[in-house]
Amino acid sequence: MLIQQLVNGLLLGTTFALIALSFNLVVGALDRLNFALGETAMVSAICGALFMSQLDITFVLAFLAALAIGAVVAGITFLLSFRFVSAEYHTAPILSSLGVGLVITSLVTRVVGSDQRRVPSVLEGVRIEIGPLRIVGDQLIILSVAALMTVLLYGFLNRTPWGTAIRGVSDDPDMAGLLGVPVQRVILLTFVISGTLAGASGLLTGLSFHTVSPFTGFETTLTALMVIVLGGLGNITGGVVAALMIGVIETLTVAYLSATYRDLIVFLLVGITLVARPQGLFTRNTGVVGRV
Amino acid sequence: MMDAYTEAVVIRLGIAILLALGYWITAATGKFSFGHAAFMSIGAYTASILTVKFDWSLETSMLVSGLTAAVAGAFIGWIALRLTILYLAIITFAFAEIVKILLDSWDYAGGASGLFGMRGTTPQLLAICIGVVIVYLFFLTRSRKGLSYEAIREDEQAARACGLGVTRISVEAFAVSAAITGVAGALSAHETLIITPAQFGAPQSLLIILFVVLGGVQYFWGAIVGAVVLTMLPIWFDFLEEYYQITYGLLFVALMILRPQGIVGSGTERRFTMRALARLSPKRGKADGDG
Amino acid sequence: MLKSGRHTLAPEQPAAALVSGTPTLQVRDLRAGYGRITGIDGISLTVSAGELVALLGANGAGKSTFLRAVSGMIKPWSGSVHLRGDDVTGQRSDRLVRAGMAHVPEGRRVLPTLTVEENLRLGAFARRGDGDVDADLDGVIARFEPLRERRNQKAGTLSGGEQQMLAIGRALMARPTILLLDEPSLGLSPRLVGEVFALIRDLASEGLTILLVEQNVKQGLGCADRGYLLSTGSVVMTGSAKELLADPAVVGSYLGARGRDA
Amino acid sequence: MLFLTACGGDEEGGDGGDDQSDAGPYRLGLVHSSEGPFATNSATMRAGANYAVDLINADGGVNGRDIELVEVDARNDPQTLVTAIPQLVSEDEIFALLAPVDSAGCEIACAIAAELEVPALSAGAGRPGVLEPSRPWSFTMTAPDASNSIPVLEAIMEQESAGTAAIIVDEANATTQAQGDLYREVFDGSDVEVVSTVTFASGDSSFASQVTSMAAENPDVIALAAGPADAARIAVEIRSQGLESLLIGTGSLQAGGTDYINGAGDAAEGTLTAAQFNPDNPDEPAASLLAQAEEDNDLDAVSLNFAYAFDIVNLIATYLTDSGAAASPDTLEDDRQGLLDFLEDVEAYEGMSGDVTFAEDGTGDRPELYAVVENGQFVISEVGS
Repeated sequence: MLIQQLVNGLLLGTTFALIALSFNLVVGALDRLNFALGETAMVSAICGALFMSQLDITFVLAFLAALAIGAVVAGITFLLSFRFVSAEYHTAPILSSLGVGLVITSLVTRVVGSDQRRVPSVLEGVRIEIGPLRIVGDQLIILSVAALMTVLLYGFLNRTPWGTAIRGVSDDPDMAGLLGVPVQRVILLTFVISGTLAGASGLLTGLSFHTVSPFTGFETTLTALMVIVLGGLGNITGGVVAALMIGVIETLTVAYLSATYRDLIVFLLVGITLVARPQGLFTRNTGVVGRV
Repeated sequence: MMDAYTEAVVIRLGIAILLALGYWITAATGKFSFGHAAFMSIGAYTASILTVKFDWSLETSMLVSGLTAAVAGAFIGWIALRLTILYLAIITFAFAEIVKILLDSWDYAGGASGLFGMRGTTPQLLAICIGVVIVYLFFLTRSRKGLSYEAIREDEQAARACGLGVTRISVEAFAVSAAITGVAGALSAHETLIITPAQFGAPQSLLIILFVVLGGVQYFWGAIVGAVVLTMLPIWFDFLEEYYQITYGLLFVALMILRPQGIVGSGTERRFTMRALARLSPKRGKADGDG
Repeated sequence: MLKSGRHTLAPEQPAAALVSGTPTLQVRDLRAGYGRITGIDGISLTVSAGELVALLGANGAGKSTFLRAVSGMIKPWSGSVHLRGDDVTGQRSDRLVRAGMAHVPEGRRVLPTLTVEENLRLGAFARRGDGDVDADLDGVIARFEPLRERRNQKAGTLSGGEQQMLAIGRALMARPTILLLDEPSLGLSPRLVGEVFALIRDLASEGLTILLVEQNVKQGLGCADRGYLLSTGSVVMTGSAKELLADPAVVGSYLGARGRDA
Repeated sequence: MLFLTACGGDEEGGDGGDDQSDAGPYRLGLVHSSEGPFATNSATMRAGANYAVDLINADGGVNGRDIELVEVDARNDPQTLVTAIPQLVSEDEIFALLAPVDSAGCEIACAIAAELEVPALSAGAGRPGVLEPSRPWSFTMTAPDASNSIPVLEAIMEQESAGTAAIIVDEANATTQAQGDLYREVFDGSDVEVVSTVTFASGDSSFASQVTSMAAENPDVIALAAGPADAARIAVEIRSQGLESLLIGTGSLQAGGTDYINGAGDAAEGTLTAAQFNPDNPDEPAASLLAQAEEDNDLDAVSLNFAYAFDIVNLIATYLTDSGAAASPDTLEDDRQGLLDFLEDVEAYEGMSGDVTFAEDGTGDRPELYAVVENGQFVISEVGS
């Protein structure tokens, strides 16, 4: 059973990893957190779920729709909460993006109601058994799509001019501008990609939990926050590793201790890490820590 | 005599003002806590246990709850205030969640279903508390210590370079802030009649921050303005019904673009000069001492 | 444009500009600063095609503020900047790069988590789709040999001298009409300082238009055609390098004070 | 005023004898919530109460006076209640209060109403002890899980001849914790061995870990001590991991049935729960009231909160008619006390939700039914049938 629980933990971790990637991209681009990303994931997931159950479209199409919705919502968030907000006030984009999150949640409950929505299974009945290990169809989809998205993101960031530009802006936005990189456009692109990842994470999480509720947005943001702080702010790889770690820790706590202590243990872990090693477990550059 | 409604509104307003003033003290040093609801719940539970289970008077319990919250505030401040804004935010937030989880599983205090049977908050009692805090703030903002708060808020590096004990000053401000928040929590518990851990979650912490950010951190009376506006908005805008949340969210987006410094305050022009900071330096000759 | 395999730096000059003598960079009465503090107070300056002009002055004279205002990093308060006759006052840096201005800021500022090659390629970001980028990359690496073996190494791990090479090489990748260099010798060992100035002279002799900002008056004038001397935000003296070096006032107040400035 | 009454009289003549038509309408307060997880239940409750008021007013009102609902949106924020209830009482001078349907809101609203000595009735709050701070001023139409569900679930255990069971419970939530204790009592009483107890946190992320732990023991029965939304996700996870245990729930799972069935889909099929409300009640007058309500409101089935709210309004109207209470500022105090006495003793009232009576602690006395999910619907039966 331990092996099965470890696999459960890793699966949980992969959904955390996507949303952590999403947050870390924005941290890299702007040294700021977009507190509406949890709601962005939620609205993408709800729309995806509704498309699948009401319009009867396939998972692939619903997934692409969720990505597009995430991208659009994140783009709008950038314009509302970051582009025209003075950089001098550190709390301003935090509160502003929290406001956007509030609006998203409220609009969703207004338009589609406050009920949770079912996310239909994709590969129903598919079950792979390897020794004591059992992996069902949905889990297979989650694992492979999350892995694919991560690989695509790494490829994009490391192998394309725009990806290099994103990393350049994340290192030093002024210098990137002096090299001819259109910084504001690159930041908008970063938000759009981050929204795409949030959308993917939202629908895959929905698939893993079988439903989505309009009230999970803020919770998602909190989980992501814990993950990226543990992994080192803005550290893309650190975030992925920390996500898998937290997934496993949460799962094992629930399985062998009690769900009541799950959050307690995660919070303590993050708290102790911050005090003992403020740059996170795997820091990329300590500069970010000082700037955010 | 006030009718029940007026009294309820006055008390709610008073508690909001007390919370805002308490928070302003730490915000004045540039340290934003995202878990002040924890100090509220510590105060609320301390006072409620004393009045309900031990039959203490509300006044005495209130003082004890302020003290308890101050101790908790000093502890968290000592751990977290050396870190940057975001990390302070996360530590304080995690602390609030941990307090909530612990209260949820504390059977003596009623666990998740909470405590009830508290009563006794009066407008007079609140007026006295607010009066005391305002007098304290009046003298604080005109003192050397008040100036050092401003110095730390505007430029912590420079303040440190001038030899200010930044950590000690911030921790002290944080503890006083927690104490006032704890007293506000105690008074709030004795008005709401029932307290549950769920009432002191992230939304409550956020509301307290909003009081101060909306009002502006420059002057303490800005916090009062913020508290009054945010408490009265839901009452004034009752007609918005289900569109209230949307309006509320958009209001914040607009405010952060148009007046990120809050309703009160002069904005980007820094009133604070480094010359004033130099006056603060205990040893003038050692202006660029330990960095 | 490419001369027999050797990478050239002089970009195509519009025929009209050469004929009519329109300066490559013309700055008129530029004022700028931070907050309410004035950094530069009405500076005018001209750099003609193929010239190497030095902007000299002590620490805090406003040299960097001037460059930042010219290259769009801060918005000027008043005055104008013309690049090859076009008004580019207050434009964003990335537009200016596309218009032909490359700025190597003080402290080199290589992008530390990007590899050397990525830094160089990012220098040509505005030229994406232009097939010559690979050729130029080879050209820059040929010029700065030590970068060749560090091509796939993170730029943050390079030594100070190597970072300076990278910063200049990266600016060349944009095929600039004019190169703005801010204190390229800062923080380098004397031997490396000599190498950097030799490199600047080379670039100038290949026809590249350069505006060099230097604290070290002697070194700066040593390689420049003309010079401007800056003090507390204004131009106090201008002339050819030879004239300035011969001027007793310059010798007295700058060259004599060299020890303090450097 | 007189003219207006004359116009109103066109619809239906006054009630004759006790005509108080120039005294203005009887006002009842109603607290709903447009935000939060109980927004749907709250909207249903609001619809039921308004439907009842419309029917009564169309029929000439009570003692010749209309009933008016003064509604307040609490937006799921307990702080709002602290001012909203006093406002209803001192500004709007309400006679009685329809309290929030959710337990957390009900607990505070009822306590404040009790402080102001105003009777409060909830159409849904069922958490154990929810009325404790506000008795004797408060009532809830719902029967608490413990009294209602234990006998039903014991009967189900016997009928299914179960041997082993697992419980999944949120220990940090008062409602689900009480459900967990309830299951333990049921299993104790029916000689079923509890082979696994796993915990979760409400609104929890994944249930994979909990279900894996339970699957290791392969129990005959899995007891869901969870809100309907969480229960739905647990059910889907159980089925997707290939576990075929019987799922059981308490009465509150059936009460929130739409959420459970919508969330769980096919995985909900076969779930057995205790139940206290039958939307297809064949007995009169419930049967015709339900049929009429379905037709008038274009509903597939009347839900619990709707029927309970409908009955609350009619209970109050019955008291007002029977006593002829004027509920004017001078008599308000006595009349409110009168309503309490009436509610304590009510016996013969037959409403949309069946026979209405209240226990000593103010909770509803409800029939012991059980429900099984068939084709995406809860089908109600009586125990033993």
